[in-house]
Amino acid sequence: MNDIDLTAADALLGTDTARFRHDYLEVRGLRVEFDGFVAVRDVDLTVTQGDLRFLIGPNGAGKTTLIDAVTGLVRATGSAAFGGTELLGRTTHRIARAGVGRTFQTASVFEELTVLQNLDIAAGARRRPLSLLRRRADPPAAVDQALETIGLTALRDTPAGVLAHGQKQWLEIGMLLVQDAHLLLLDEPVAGMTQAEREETGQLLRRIGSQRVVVVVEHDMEFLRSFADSVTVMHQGQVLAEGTVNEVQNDPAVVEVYLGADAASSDATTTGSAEPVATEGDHS
Amino acid sequence: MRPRSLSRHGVTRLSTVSLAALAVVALSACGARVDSGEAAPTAAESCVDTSGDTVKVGFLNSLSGTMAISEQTVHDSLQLAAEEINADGGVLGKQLEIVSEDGQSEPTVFAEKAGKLITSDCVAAVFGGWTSASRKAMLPVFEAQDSLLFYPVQYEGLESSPNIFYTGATTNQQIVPALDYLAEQGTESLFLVGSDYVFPRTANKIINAYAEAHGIEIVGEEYAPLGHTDFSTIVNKVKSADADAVFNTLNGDSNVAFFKEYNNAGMSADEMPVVSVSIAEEEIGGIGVDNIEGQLTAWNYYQTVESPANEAFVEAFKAKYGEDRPTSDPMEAAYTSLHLWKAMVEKAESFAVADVVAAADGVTFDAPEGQVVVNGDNHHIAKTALIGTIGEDGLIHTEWSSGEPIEPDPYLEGYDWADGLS
Amino acid sequence: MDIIAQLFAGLSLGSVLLLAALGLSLTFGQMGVINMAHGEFMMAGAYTAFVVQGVVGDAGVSLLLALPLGFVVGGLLGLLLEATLIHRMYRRPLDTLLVTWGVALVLQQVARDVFGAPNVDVRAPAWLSGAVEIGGLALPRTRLFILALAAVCVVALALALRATPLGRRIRAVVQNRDLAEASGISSRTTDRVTFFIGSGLAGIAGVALTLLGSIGPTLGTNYIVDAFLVVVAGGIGQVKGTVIAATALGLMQAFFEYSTTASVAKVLVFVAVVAFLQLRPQGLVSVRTRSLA
Amino acid sequence: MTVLSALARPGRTRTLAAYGLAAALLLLAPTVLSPFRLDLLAKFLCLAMVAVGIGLAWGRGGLLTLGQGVYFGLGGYLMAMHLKLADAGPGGVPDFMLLYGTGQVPGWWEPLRSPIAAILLILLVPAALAAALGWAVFTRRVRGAYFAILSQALAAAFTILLIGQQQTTGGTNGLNGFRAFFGYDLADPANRLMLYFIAAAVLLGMVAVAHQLATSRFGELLVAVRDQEDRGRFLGYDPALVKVVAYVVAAVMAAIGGALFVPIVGIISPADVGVVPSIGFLIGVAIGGRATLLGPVLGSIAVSWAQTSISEQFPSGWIYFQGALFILVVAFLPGGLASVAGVARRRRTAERSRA
Repeated sequence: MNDIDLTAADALLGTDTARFRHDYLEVRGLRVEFDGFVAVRDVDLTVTQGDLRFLIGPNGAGKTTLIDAVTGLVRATGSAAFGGTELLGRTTHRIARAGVGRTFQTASVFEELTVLQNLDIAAGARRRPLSLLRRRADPPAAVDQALETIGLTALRDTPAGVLAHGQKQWLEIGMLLVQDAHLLLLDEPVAGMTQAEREETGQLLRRIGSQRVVVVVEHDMEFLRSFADSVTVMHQGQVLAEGTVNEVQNDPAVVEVYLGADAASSDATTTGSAEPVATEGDHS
Repeated sequence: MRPRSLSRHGVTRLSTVSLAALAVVALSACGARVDSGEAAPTAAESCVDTSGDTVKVGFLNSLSGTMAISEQTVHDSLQLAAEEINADGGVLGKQLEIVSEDGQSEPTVFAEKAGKLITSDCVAAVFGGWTSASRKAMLPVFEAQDSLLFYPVQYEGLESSPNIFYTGATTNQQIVPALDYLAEQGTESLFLVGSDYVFPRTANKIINAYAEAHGIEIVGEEYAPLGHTDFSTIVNKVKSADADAVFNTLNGDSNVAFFKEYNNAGMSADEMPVVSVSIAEEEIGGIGVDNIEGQLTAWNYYQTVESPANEAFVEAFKAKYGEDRPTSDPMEAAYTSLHLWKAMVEKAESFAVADVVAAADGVTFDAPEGQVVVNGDNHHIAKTALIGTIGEDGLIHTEWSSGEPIEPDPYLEGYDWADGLS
Repeated sequence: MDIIAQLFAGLSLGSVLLLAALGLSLTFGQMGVINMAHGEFMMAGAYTAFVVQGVVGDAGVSLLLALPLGFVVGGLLGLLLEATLIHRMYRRPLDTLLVTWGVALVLQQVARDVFGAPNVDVRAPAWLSGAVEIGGLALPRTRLFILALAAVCVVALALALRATPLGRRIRAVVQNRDLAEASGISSRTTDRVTFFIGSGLAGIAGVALTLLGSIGPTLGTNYIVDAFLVVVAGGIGQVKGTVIAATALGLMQAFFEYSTTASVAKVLVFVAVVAFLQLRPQGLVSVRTRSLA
Repeated sequence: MTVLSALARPGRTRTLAAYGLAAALLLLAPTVLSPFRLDLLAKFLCLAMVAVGIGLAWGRGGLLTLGQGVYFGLGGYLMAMHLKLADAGPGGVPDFMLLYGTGQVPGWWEPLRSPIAAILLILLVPAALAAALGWAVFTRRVRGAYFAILSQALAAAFTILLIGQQQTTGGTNGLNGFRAFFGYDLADPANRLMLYFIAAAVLLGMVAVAHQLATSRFGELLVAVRDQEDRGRFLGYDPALVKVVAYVVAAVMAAIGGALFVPIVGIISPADVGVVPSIGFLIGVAIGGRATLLGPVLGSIAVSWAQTSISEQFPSGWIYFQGALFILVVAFLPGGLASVAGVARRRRTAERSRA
């Protein structure tokens, strides 16, 4: 098994002091409706660089819908700004070009392309159209650094489809890094990983979080306790509580609606991403 | 070879080289220009082989695709004619050897297969084609290769190729007599319904000119795309126009849908008769006798025509293909076309195209429809026009006849009212 | 008066399109792609009517017999297609389209070889000939019958999908195959039953079409493109969308055709569907999902 | 270039060899084929041009286009209109318009009198239509079966329009009876040979273009967008744009194929451009291997050849054969015959490495 290489990650992330503490995600009054059903209502959320934020809540709480709204996948009202740029109302690819990257519950990589090609594409959204018509000469430096970071250098010419589950998720994170995303929205990044992989992933996320704005949706409470700087709890489309792990764990409201169901939801995480991909509001 | 040399530009370089090579070859292969005054080499010499006991002829009909319904019947009667001729000693003592090709209901395929029959199979003549499109597609091939086509279907006229013999009716042998009949019956208004293609549009142009000259009012003119199956709107229009008669140039499946709708809307032959020019005996079964009984058709032959030649033809056809198979005008015209070719060849005593064409004028054949005569000028044949009524037996019975064969006039030059049509 | 006649013509055409598209939308939802052989299942239904009439003789009795038999024949053909080919291909929807096209070609040629290339005739029963006169307006009885038949099919299908446990499972699969599978619903039985019903409806449509048009090997191809457009415009998963789309397309064709020509009307209907899909890319009625596929 | 990356593309040598072999065969074909068979081969090459474009759009881009006949037809009709006008001479009126039309050349025909304008329009009109339609549907994320059906309806509408405008398009008859191709007499065998070589060169050129596109970053992006459209979008690409480019390239290739088809075959009619021929274009691509470089070309030529020779023997046999090909190849061999070769090769390589 190849390992995460944190030194390479540092080289890739750089220490852009000019940006320090200037990037932040600011969500205000966000509301998402599906055919009359309100999936997310009046959500306010502020996440700054250096604050590795975890987003938790029971199934159907609106966590993924919130990410969908910020990345333009579903229509929403209210405001979601990153680095002073309003994201709502833009098309998804323009939001991505504004420096927003995300992962999905099930790893979403280009399975027929090699690891190298995956990263090269991720690095290339700002390429000039004509350069696309040429064959790749040597991959950009960032791609090599990303390969080192996610420990897939030896597998760079392997089709992504044959990678192990955890490796795919790492590849997806690597793609966000070469994409030069400054806001990373990660949907259950450690689902299905072994304990050792979780540990490594956590370390990497912490390192990324120091240089980027990172929001992680996660069910695994132990993972959360180990790596979260702060936690936002969602319930029925609303923010229920926000604070450090300790604060949230001791919040009576959270204990009542969420941690009471803790046992059930950690069962779910052990079976992988068991949350159905269906509409949260589909009561038909 | 090291991988390197093959790597980046290898394919591009090779393709450049091969493209350049081909371009050079292409240019060096240039032949005559039409504007340079150089004489283009004439078409390849005919490769027809008449040295043996047999001579090849080609049958080119759609045996697959949408037109197979109609063209299969023509193919069958051509086969019958060939068998009869061979049994009778062949043509100039040579047995006919049939090369059969499928036109697949596509004009492009007709053109391709015509080329194959002429240049690869070296047939002495080709028999077939049905749609105007297939004939138009084949025409340049036959002219370029200077070969012969016998085309057995009534058509829209305005054509007379030196390389084609037209054994079906042209417009003055079918449409004009049908209009004469309607005028005789006191028809004062007509509604025109047709499929959206060449024959109906040209026919309706002629009908409009005729109507104007004879004081008949055209109260409506509707076209349906080929294969159209919903005629409620068109029938609504026909019904509210309340014409004395309907002139129908619909083709194929559309006739079924049209007549079912026509009947269901409560209209009948007594009330508003429909004259059809593309419905022959073999289509009546598919439309349903109930739906079309009493309606009129215009052709030059019906299975019920009374003549010794027709009795023999119908009997032979049924003996070969079954009692339930009717005979129809295009089948008769195809049957006649092979016999006419035999008569021309024997008159010319040669299979060569130029000799056959030169001998064609005045050649006669005692066809099932009556005696037909070839017009050497326009390559059509003189035919008697017949208006028929569809009976409950599913056959068509002659209602009116032009009495004598009508000389073919594909450009309607003998009709004053048709000036400026072409 | 003319407007009312055209309104009826449009509704009637809509009911024909609906019969052709109803089963198609069911199988479309289930397998995620349009079954190009659906038109040939209609053809099979039409030939069933022909064969039944040949055996029974009486036009009225044979029509009433042919409707359920056409359903069974169409359904069995669908079942066979599902069991031999489609079930291997649920993950490759676009390929299914090509495979079913191949099946359509073969079925057409089989019909040609079995029944002959020329059209055959199915007589309409006496009680369906002629028209009902209402206030000077003649409504052909066959058209009324088909309108009623379409309504019966829609109601029966909607009830079956809503009220029976199997129907609910079918709806679950049609609306979201992945979710249904994750919930353990999608058994082979559900797939097969869906296909049987969808293709059976094509058979019924074929029987009904014998009252209106030609019965020949290419019967299906005459209707299939229009039926596709209905399904695409109507959206997946709900009978409602198909009903509205079929009615709308029928009315549009009838009124465009009345004011222009049949050819222009067809082109205009196509333009209207493309424009409509600009507004609602997933069709009229779509079940919103968060799925990323 | 490292050994590792050379190993990653073991296909390069083979591609090159296959390309060279194809070029050599095309160059030598005239020496062994009769003029009739050579004309047929030239026609097959034109159809193969459509297949190259479909290989790119469908094989690489996942865009199942059931309406390539439209672009083939646009190219073909534009060329045919030019040839008709050229035959009629300056200010002349094409023969069929005298017969069926008003006897006047409609205004929208006039630009095609100029050979240069004709060539430009043959390239630009299909490109513009494909760009407009592609942009409209892909930005609205119409995809999969919806796109396939829309493209098919487009083909249906196109033929209805062509047939309905008999006075200006020749209706069901189409356009035919051309005498000359840019001044060269079409009856002269030397000129027919020239046309064959032009078709061969254009096809090879298209294959080279398709190869370059497929192996470039654009080609990788196309595959990426095909398999994970949303992932591409979240990386900042506009998938609609990527698809539109592939669709336009495929359309232009089909149009060029159509334009060369006209002088070679001598006719273009609605029956060559409708729903059925549009689907027919796909079968060769599917059989040869949709995602490979030469697969679509070879598959298309093989299918055309089979159609001609099988239908010469058994008319209805061809329909069964074509249907069976669709069913068997697509259902059981989605990679086409190329994938059979691929499997065999991998097995050989595996054995060799074990030895």
